[in-house]
Amino acid sequence: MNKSKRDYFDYLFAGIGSVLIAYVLYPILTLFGEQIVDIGSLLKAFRDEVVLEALRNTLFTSLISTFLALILGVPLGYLLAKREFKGKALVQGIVDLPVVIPHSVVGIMLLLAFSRRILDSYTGIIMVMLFVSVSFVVNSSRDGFLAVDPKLEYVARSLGASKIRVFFTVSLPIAFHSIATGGVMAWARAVSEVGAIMVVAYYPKTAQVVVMEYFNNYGLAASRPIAVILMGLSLGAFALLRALIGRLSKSA
Amino acid sequence: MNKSKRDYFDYLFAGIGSVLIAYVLYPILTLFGEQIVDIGSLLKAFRDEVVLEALRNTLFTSLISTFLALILGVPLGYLLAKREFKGKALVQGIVDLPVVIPHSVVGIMLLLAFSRRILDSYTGIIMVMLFVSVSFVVNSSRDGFLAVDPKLEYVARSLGASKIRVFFTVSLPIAFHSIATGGVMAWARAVSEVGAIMVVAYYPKTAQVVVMEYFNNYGLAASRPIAVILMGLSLGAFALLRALIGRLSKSA
Amino acid sequence: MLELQSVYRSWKDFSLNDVSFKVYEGDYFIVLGPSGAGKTLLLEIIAGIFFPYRGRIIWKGKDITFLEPEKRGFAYVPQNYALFPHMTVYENIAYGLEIRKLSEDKISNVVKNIASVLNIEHLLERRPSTLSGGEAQRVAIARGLAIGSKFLLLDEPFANLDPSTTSRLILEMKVWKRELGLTVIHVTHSFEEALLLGDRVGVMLDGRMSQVGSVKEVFSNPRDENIASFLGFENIIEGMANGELLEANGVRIVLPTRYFGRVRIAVRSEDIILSEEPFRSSLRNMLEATVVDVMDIGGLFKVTLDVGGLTLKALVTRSSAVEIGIQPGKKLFAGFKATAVHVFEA
Amino acid sequence: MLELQSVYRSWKDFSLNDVSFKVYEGDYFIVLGPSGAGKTLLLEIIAGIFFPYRGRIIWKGKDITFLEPEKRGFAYVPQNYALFPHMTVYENIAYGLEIRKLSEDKISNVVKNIASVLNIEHLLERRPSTLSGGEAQRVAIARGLAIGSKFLLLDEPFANLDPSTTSRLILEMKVWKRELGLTVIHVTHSFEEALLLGDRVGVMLDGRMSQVGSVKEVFSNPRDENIASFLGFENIIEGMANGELLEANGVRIVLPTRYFGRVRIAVRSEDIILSEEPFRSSLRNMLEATVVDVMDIGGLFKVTLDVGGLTLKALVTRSSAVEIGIQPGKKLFAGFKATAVHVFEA
Repeated sequence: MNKSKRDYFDYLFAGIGSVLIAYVLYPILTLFGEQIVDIGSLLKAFRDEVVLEALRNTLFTSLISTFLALILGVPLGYLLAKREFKGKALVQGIVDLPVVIPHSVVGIMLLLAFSRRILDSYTGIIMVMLFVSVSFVVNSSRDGFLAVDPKLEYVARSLGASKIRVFFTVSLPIAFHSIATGGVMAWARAVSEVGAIMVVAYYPKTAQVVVMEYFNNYGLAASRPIAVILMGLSLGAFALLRALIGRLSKSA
Repeated sequence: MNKSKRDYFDYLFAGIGSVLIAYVLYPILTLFGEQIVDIGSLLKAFRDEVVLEALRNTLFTSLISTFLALILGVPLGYLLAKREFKGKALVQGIVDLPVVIPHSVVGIMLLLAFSRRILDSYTGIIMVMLFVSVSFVVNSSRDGFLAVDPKLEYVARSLGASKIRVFFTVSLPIAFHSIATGGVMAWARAVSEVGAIMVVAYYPKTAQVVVMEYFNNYGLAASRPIAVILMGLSLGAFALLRALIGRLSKSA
Repeated sequence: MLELQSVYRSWKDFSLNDVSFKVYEGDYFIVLGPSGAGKTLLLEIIAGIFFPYRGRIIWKGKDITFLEPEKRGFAYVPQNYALFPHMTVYENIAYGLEIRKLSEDKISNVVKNIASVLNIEHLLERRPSTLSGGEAQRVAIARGLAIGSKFLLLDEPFANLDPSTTSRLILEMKVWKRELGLTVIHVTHSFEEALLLGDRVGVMLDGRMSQVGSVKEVFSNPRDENIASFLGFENIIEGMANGELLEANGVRIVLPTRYFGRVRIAVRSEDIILSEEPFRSSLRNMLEATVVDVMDIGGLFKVTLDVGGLTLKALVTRSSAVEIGIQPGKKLFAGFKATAVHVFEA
Repeated sequence: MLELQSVYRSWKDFSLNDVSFKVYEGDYFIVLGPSGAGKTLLLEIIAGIFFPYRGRIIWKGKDITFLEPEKRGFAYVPQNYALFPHMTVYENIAYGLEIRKLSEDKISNVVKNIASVLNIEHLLERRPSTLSGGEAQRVAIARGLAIGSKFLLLDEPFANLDPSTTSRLILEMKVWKRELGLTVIHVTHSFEEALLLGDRVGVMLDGRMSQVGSVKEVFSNPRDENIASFLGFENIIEGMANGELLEANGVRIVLPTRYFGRVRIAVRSEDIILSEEPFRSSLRNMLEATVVDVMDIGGLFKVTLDVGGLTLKALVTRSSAVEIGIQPGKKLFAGFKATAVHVFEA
């Protein structure tokens, strides 16, 4: 804001901030850096049928859970943004719960609730992913719908549109950015989960479980290539979305 | 909003929303419900020295990591809210990274970056917790500082306050709610982590690791009491804060 | 004809209490009131966005109190225009037509037609965010009229426009109304818009429809002092009437007709004429006054006078103030016609 | 004395270009301009919130261009008052004193003193959120003055207040200024405030300080047409001057003094007098005119006239409009004094 000759305050804060940025960035760069030096093991991991199968499993389950999170979460986000009802604060509180429940407890809870039917199955993996990620969709879509001027919806109705038509032609398109962001956050959260998945479904093996397994059985070096691949996937999708959202909001 | 005789649209959305709420609530209630029936095992867990030690470890490490997250995260949140600088978007992107990195990969990364010095130590646990939770503090405090009218800071300076004094007497108190919320979210996130902790520091045992261990070694029933205690702790603190924030914002 | 019967509803800070009035076909009906009077809520209730808690709305003989807005067919234009930001101007105007499942050709015809009437043909491919305020207002009106509605609900249509755009749109609005045979309810706080556009006017104060009538009726004969004071009758005096004479504080004022007992009168500040000498004229009231204060309000002068203990306010132009040499302490004469005195029985 | 020398700075949508002016001790200096002219940015630069990219600021002979705001000691009151919401009124006023490490007794004395001058003693324990606009404005001023500042920077101080509060605060402001011996820079878009409060006025248009002078000077002799048009001279006419006579479109207008060649003149609409007959008087200009349009603007009438192809606008009261029977097509005479004509060489 201001240029001052001796701006100790800004320098101090920038210094502390830099430490934090370095702390986040350094492990990521180390991981990629060490892998680049040892490109052979990465190529080998790409030929490892266990790894490939696990990646396929992760991708498959996380996409389904994200799809379910959107289907279930967007309507609730809409109601939280646009309607007044009794117990709204309670509902909002419940929506936020999954974020604060310890991951190992999430696994135990789901097993207890849905019994061994979901043990070691795709269903179990998807249910875990849905449980830990659905809050992101609800909260993001709620924020998106909150930003839709109610007058737009009023006018649309006066022009002859039913509530459901207004939702699909006005509210949803305008809130689309927020909902999409929430969807990608939910997907990233689903891919990141490991603790609860290890409780509910060690098999079929997902990439995040394989990383743990390789680390436990063969050590750090062996788990590194698949960690790199998994993170590359995660960060790649994340960066892609950031760029996409940036482009969309510019053109709008 | 409107009372209509046949409001199919609202009923449909409310129905879908209820499914979601039930999905989140049912496992939680099951966990607590089954435990109430079997109160004996809960009391036994409270006398299990391994469990108590693990709870102490979790509490100790999560509080330190939250403290560090606040110290490191608040200044960066302030800069992101109040200053323009080159690469701001990049810094914001880096801040969001920990949220999207798979937990097992976080563990691998930190071990690779800081080598075996942090293996199986309190330091390791704290570093994992800090890594996965610091984004919450940065983003919450950034939002809090963004909501502080710059004119308040201008006036404070014209009244004779230095930048650092303005920060502590004006910006920080007004942003306090957001920062506190971010701190509690960070603490809950620290307590919830298990995957990365299992990679970096299986010992000293934290409660979340003990849940996994009891589940793996003794089965679902044995892990349940400690899961209940850990979740009670997490949810209790979360609810307490929600009430506190509610009260504070009413009195302000 | 649209008729509201004792409509009651509250919403957030606003409420409507026992609002009743009729709007006839072809009327340009102005709802005039200060901000916060509940005018927007009234329009939203007519549009069907909110339903009344009590009372009924009758439209062409049918009770539409609880009819969904999409089945009313009114053209509703809210204050911020509310153009759909993710559609072009063409798509905005076509929105209501697509719901009606017209063929693309038909839609295109209707849109082009209404666009040519409202002079926005050159804007059809633009995005709402690129429009000026005046352009956005035209598009919003076009969108409402495109569905074939003859009944237009306008919420402060000129509130966000600059004065020259407003003047132009006011002139055009008269043309559109005539050409398209519209009935209009127009909500505003501007006397100017009421005087220039209104056939009939309803004054809304504190959620009540305080007076309804022709513009001339309401402005020249406000029914009570609240309406009078809202309409700018700054001088409200209480006294005892005895026939055509009012006595207040020892000051005598000639009334337009005979009254008896305690009454209040109201006189507009711009109806008071100041002069140095008592001039011979048709003015029935000519009071000796002392100037207490002079305030320049953008080229005009608001003069506060003391008339035997009563306070009067007069509005005069710069040139007359300079001519007479008005300044505090100056003695002069304040004159006004008996017909400029509006009497309310207390 | 505060002096700005060729100050240049841009910030977001606003910029200041080559702004120079002086404010003398004891001055009540009004910065008058439309919204968007950069007035707030100017005040922030004087307060030291932003530093200029070019130019200098001199305060009592010292260059303070890059001095931190906390070392200037100016009392800065932004438009929204910016009271600290987490402190009581007392704590707000004491804020600057605590920084100066005064004893609690001393602080309490100073706060109570200034609170009594500004009539806010009864508010000291309240929270800012519970104050009315007028109360908040007093507290904001008190807070600035408490640090002993004699130099007050006010950004649109009455913009969010209702008219009666504004009138009262204007009167009080005069008293405070006198009692406390203040120098004030007051930014506003309101002519009324400029005329009622200003000793000197600087007109800001498009980031430039277009004219600086006493209020009388600036309002009666705007230096160019942009200033004239901003100040409400609605009639701007171009023509050839030949001595005291201007010819424009065949119409002859008498000028206040001799000019030659192409000039533009400006006449305020309220300086034009309308009559049915050409009346004998001191008016040097008396033009035959036809009424084109009449617009009622809240009790006053703006009359658009055609004078041999030229358009003139006149502002008249309701009573004179009714008396003369003004309506489109009506022929009448438009008179104005030669001294009401302001001439700009083109």
